Amino acid sequence: MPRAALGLAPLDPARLLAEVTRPANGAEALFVGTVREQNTGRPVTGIDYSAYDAMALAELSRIVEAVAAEHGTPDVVCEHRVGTLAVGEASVVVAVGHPRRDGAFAACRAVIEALKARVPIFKQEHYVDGTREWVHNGQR
Amino acid sequence: MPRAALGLAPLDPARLLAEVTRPANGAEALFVGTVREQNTGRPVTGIDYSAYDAMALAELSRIVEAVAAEHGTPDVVCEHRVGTLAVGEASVVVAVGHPRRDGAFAACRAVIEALKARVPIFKQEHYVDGTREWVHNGQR
Amino acid sequence: MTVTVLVFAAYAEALGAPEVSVTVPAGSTIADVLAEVRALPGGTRIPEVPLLARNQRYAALSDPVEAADEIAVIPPVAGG
Amino acid sequence: MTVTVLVFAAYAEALGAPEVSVTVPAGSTIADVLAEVRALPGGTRIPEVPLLARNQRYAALSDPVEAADEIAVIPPVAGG
Repeated sequence: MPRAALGLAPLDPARLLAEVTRPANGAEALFVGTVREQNTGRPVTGIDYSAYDAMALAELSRIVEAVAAEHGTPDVVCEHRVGTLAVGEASVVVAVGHPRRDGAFAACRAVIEALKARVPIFKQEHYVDGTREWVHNGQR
Repeated sequence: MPRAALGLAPLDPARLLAEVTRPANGAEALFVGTVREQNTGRPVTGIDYSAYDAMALAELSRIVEAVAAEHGTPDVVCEHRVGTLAVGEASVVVAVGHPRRDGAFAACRAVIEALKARVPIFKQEHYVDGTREWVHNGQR
Repeated sequence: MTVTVLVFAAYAEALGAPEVSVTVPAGSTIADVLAEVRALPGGTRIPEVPLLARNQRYAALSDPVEAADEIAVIPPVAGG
Repeated sequence: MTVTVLVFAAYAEALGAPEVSVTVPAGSTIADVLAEVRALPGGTRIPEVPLLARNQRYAALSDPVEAADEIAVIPPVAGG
């Protein structure tokens, strides 16, 4: 079943992959977003993710359900982490299982694009020089 | 570095994902192909994958290197399994790490499409009624 | 009526709190609530047309507001 | 000269072996080798223009062949 979650615990991509792997599916697509060591040229030491928790979970749930319906598979799951993340840690995982690879890729992509556009999650980057800055997806 | 492999051992998607996750990357895309319980309506019990081993490895290596160069990331890996696989087992894993998600998705997709078109791997499906049939990607 | 408004991230920093209460007449819209929020100290750091939500769904400036509603003013999102 | 030709999957079943040897004149092309392979018992189950490889790279019918080459006749691929 489509499922969304938001939490402080480290994400486990392999667990999400297993969740969407079923005998009816021939293809699984997984997307993992991780904290980069730099953003627009400034060295980053970590990121604080926060959210409008209740609405973020509601919105993300609406997204995975809509994408599952649109692409004809129940196997669409997404988890987003909040809290302080170090470079290399995963902030988001999207996993999709689908009978065909076209559907798996398209649904996986659709979830992450909608998440980035609509889910009320916020981030503050920490830079090597000790400063912090709120950044958002429209800046990319 | 780009890497390709072909072998009898079960594939480990989490290991490939870890291999392409580096501080320079903000996005990892993973594709897993698994044996479906049915193909074009016929119930499948398993699949034998075989290959022109030396050329398959050479061709797959050329693909991951070309895709890595084209998309500007060294983190492109692909492993394909051969031997007898049961329903639900993974036949192929593609993992890409890239600074940006566009590049990660595009490179991941490029590898699996080229693999399906060019790499000399063959498969024989085993059906519930005991019969077997050679099938190929052009039939889809 | 008194309406509770949630604010987040840079907007919470601007207002000095994650939640503020404003008073508007019955029959007001989200635009009326927003105007009161922007009139608070630091409130002009919130743009004239930010993302807005009512009861955890995105909402328009013209949407009506009732006292029990959970209204939110949402900064540009950064998930992913 | 004698040339070794690798065959796979349904083609190996058709010829009854994963590898066959054919004799062609010096200066022959892959087309000449293929013609000899297709003349073997079961060989007509290989199409007139199959996928072909020379030394583990895809090759054309018109490519020259030397005795030391590894020639392969490759069925439709099914990886993934």
